[in-house]
Amino acid sequence: MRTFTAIAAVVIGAAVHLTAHAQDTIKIGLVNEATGPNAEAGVYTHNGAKLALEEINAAGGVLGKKLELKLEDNQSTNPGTVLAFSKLFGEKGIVATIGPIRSTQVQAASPTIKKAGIPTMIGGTDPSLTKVKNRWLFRGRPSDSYSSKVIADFGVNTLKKQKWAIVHSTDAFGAGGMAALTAALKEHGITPVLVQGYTNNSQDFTPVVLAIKKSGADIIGSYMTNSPDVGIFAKQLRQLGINAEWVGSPSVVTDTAMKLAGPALNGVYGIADFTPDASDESKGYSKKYRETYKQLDPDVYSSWAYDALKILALAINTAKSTDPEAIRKAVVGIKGYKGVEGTYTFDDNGDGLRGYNVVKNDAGKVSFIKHIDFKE
Amino acid sequence: MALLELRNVTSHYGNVQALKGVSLHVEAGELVTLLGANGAGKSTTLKTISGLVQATEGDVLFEGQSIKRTGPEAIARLGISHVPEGRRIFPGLTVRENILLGASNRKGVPRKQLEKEADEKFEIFPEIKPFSGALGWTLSGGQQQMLAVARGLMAKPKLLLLDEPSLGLAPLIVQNLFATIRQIRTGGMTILLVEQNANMALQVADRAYVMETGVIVTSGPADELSQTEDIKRAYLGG
Amino acid sequence: MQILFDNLQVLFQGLALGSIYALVALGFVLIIRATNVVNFAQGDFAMLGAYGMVLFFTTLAWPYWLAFGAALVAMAIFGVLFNYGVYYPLRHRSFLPVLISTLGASIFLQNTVLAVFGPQPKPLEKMLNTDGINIGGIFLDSQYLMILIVTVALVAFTYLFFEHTLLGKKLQATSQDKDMARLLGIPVALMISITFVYSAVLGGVAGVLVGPILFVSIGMGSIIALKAFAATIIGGFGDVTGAIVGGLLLGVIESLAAYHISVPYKDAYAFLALFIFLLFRPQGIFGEKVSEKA
Amino acid sequence: MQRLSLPWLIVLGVIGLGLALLPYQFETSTYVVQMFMQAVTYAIAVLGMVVVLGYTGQINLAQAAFFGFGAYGVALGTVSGDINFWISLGLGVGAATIAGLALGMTTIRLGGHYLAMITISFQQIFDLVLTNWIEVTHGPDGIAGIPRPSLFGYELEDDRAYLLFCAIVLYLLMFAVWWLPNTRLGRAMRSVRENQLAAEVVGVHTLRTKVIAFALSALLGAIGGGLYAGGFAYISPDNFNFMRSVEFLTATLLGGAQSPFGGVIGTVLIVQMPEWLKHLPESLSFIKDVYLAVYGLGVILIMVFLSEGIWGLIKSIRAKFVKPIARTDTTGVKPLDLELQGADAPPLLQVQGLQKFFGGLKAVDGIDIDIQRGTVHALIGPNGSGKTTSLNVVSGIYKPTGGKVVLDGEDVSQLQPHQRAGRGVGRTFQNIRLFASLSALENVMVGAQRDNNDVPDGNRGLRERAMSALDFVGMADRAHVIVRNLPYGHQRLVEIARVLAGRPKLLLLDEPAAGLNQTEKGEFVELLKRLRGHGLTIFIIDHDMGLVEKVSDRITVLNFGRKIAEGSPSEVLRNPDVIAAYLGTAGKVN
Repeated sequence: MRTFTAIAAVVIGAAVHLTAHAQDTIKIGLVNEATGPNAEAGVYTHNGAKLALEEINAAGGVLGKKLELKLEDNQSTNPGTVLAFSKLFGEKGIVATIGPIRSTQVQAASPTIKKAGIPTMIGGTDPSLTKVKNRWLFRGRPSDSYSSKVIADFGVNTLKKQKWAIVHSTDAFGAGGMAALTAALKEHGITPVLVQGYTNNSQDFTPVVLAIKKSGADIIGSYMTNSPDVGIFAKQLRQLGINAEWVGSPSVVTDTAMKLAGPALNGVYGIADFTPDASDESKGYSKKYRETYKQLDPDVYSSWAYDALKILALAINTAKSTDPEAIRKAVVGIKGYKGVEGTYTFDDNGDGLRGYNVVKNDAGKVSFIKHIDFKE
Repeated sequence: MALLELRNVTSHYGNVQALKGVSLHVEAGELVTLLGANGAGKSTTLKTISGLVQATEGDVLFEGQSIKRTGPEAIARLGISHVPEGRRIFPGLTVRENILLGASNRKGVPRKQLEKEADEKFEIFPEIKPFSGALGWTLSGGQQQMLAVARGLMAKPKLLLLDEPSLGLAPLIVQNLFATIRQIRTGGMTILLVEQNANMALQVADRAYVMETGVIVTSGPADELSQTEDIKRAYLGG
Repeated sequence: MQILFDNLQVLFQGLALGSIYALVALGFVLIIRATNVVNFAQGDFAMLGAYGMVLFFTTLAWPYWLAFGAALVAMAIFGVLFNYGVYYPLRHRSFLPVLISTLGASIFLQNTVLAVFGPQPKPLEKMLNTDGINIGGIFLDSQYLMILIVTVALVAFTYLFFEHTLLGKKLQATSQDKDMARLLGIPVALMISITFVYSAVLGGVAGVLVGPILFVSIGMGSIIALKAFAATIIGGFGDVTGAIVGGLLLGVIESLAAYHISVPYKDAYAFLALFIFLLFRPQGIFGEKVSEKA
Repeated sequence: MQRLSLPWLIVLGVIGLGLALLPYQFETSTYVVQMFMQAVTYAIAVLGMVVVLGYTGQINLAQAAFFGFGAYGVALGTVSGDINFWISLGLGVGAATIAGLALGMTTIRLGGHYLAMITISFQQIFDLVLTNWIEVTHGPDGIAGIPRPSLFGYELEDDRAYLLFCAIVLYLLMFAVWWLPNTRLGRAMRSVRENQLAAEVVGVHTLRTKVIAFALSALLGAIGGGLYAGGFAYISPDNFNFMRSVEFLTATLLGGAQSPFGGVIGTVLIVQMPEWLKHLPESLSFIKDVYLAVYGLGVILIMVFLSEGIWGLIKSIRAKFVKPIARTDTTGVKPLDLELQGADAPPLLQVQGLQKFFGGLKAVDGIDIDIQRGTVHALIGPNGSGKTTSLNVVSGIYKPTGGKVVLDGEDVSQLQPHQRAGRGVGRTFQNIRLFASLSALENVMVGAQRDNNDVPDGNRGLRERAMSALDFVGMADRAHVIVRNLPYGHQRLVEIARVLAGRPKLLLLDEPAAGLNQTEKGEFVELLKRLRGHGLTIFIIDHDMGLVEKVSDRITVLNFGRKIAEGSPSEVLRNPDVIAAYLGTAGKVN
């Protein structure tokens, strides 16, 4: 059959491509969103990883060899992510990988990663990711259970607000965040006066804003995914005269969101796993990032990847081996490593960070307010 | 010099060779008819003249100039107006708009002048005058044919190509139509008429060509041909 | 009282959003009428227009109206290129290959822009230097007001152009029977180019208008385009007035339903409305039921 | 499409199996296997597109939704419901089929762009429900940990075993889809694609055919989706969005919509294309950054340069080497049996007070016509007098505004055209409406397969009947020619044979002689006389008075939607009203 001949040709073609490189470097795969709707984040992630790569290699590499980063695009989709991982694992000499920052993508690829048994740093913040019986996932960011705790803690204890409205996107990130924030507020004895979802890429937030107005909330907690949504919402919120406090997930203090929204986001609090002036490490990183990528400011997409690659390099050097089991042991053994996002102490689930910075948008400049950490 | 001359024209329609060396000529002021069975290549001959089909061999001369490689729009501007088979009325435009667009080949004529000419056409074809504002598709077959001819005349052509104007029309309408064609010819228009209704065509034509499977088999003055036995038997139903 | 004001506010937003749909729908309709084909890259025309503005105004820092003009000229040139690259080679084929071709063009345009401008969404300046006006608690955003005004003006112009000029009639004739149009001496290729140019410019205007509100991003057009297409069907396929009314109706339905029923299903209301129309009045509000004379 | 003999099928089966086992033959990475898994499961969904778009000509931009039905059926069944894989798959496929039936029902009114839009809407709503109905679908999180099934006690846990299984399913379905066009249903589908109106009038239940096509498409889509879910163990809504539907559509058209083999080739290419672009040499690496743009460009180029898809290309190359059958062997063709059992009760067709208005236009305004058995009855009148409209009301294309159409004592006024065809009403069209890309034989077989036709079941009986009908009109030796390639006069004959194969009680002919030359007209008159000789009742419209006078027993004349005269030819043609309104001084230019 011609059909199967065609398929066969494809296999052979693909196989030929996969067998070329000699092993003179240690390779770490990076699956990121180079194209597609979230390509914005993909660029930053790559930037951060590249910065770490240069530093590691300048300091002598790992196990005496140069470290090499293999980039694989996932087209911002779940199936793309699965394929990207499969492809990396199919290549010889990939000792560890850095996965996507989106939880659904991590979820999609999780079975593939588990089957391959390759240590993988992930940026997805859905708490369940590291607990799904997949021992090869390590989180390079604090999970949402901490982000919601920080938002609730800051809003209730620092800002002294009780009437909460929760605004969230209906995707996995937003829905998960909403659930966690509701739970966190409950611990403070608070039931939100409004929980309002919206779909990504909404063109108009008037109904949401009017609902907030009607609820009489004096503080908004938000889990929003896309920067343009944050921008439109912020503008309409202020246009319709709502001046409630607003503490949001990291998206409200991204560079892009602040550029889009302009003054409408002034005075808004956000939580950030990365803040340029939170610590000496982050200050140093930020300086370097700005020097390297002239137009851009450092943010979480780059910083987490920077930390992730550094942690993997550290673990390989500690393990003195590229054996997956040894690397895994070395990662969960990391205690008190000072990264640019905070201080990493890994538990057996693979979670390394347990807190966030609270920051404030001061007329377009992000200023560091405080760091809130939890023990467990 | 003939107004129109085809020299040994060969052309293809799809993959089929439709014309196999056709030569014919039309003198200014003549009404020439091209007869033949379905599929003989009559319509293809007209399409080759008006540029919808390209001649692969031979040459097409209009006023002595080759138009073999000229596109239909440009040929229309040279003064050849083709009223195709099936009338091809613009269904979504009104009758008046259809007529007005007939003058698309003429540059720089003021709108006012065109409206005036359109009114004149309604005088020639009084049947369609009451439907001036109706959409093209609402007309009956006979009315559409009148409209198509009226639209063709708006081009002020030097040569009018009529393709099967009687197709699908009632006998009475056919008679009226041919009467109109004769009237137009009397007004000095040069016409090349393709018809299956040989009986009617020969009554109005000066000369006739008979076509079979892509070649011209007979030609001559219309009244002579209509007396020929072969023609009578094959085309006149007698 | 507050409820009334809130409803009015929602209505205003719906109308404004609806007029964006209407503007893009108008571009759809023009191309449908000229070529009998739905241009699935219509939304990307808006995206390109907005990026043109980003280039000339934000990056090159030209004065606003000069930049606006330059963006529209660029769109006009693009319209010609689009015609010859995407539509013209397929003009003798059925609607399906052309539809797929425009889908391909959409993918191509979005990713090309992505490669040139990068993935970050970009803000864009409003047309007027004021944020808006507040009437008794109802806030009218100046850009939304401009959208309404410009839409009305363009619609009026388009209507006059198509219904009362010979050129407009020639464009219609071209759409109804290309070969016949050629036989009459109508330059068909030029007519189709004119349609694409006009449609691209309309799309560009839509993009520049919505840029300040939805921000300029790669995908900004796709979202609008699908709704706009729904609007053309609700209004009556290929009907200019229908596209406008359909667009406005869709915007209002969407906003009111989102406000009164549920926000996350906002997009579903538009498609449900479309479903209902297709089932019970497929010819749309203004469409004529042309029965086939067999 | 040609039949393959059994030995060939076995050989192909063995080769196919061998190739399906290819992944076992050398070391393959997970990446390659997963790539295959994607291609194979997508290809099954694309087979559905071949049925609905390629065979039936209905556009479907919701195939990803059907794919999703299958996938979510498996995922929800196995993970949330803890049900067996196969039962879950069955549930998903069942749900998809029901959705397909529902979507197919919308084709009762809509086609073309409208259908495109309604399927897009369906697709979008499906996507929104998947995303927002979190309690059931788990929302955008998707569903992870989908198990793989076991088959007859054999676990398909291993990647390659599972892939092999999917490939076998694809292979079997591909053959089923390949077989389909030459079945009753398949011919009905293709006739709908070629000319829906003609199909309906010839007796094809076009709505049912389209609904079945959508249901089959949904079913195949869901099988593909279910296997996909098992293959990747994780699904989420973005696997089943509009862009995926576009991908399925593009794959179908790229490969060639009218062949399952084309569809599969197209799928493999679509899945592979982005991957190949990633493998570009370093010097061209900038293309990597824009490979989706290149993909978009590729789509346009395919549309421009590969109109029939890759399969069309293969077929056209093959056509250069294989000569088509020029003459069909006509030995053993039985004479056409046109005898009808049925009472010789008075008039076969009674048209009573018939009215048909279009808005304000009274096309037919209260006419009565009785058509006696075994006679030729002509309907004449000026253009626009309501002749064709009357014929359309009689054959069911239009429903009457008022009055009745009674066939053989039964009021058929409200019946659909195919139901009337099923009761023995056959017709031809003014502008010939054949199924252009089908052979003459296939055209006539569609006519033979009308309801209630006394033809032995199965293709053999239909074929014999069709050959007899073709022989009757003298076209038997051209049976295998694609009708598009036949000259006009021959097409006319095939159209009549198509009706005759359906053994009509009543034959409606709309200007059958238009466009025929004198010789052909003479032959046509002979044919009509032969038909009348067989006792067939014929109702004919024509403008050629010579012909009408020669063949008809009775003539009815219409003007402005009303009957102005009726009687024998000699009476009617001399009637002064008829001469004034219609005939004029026949044959003379005034």
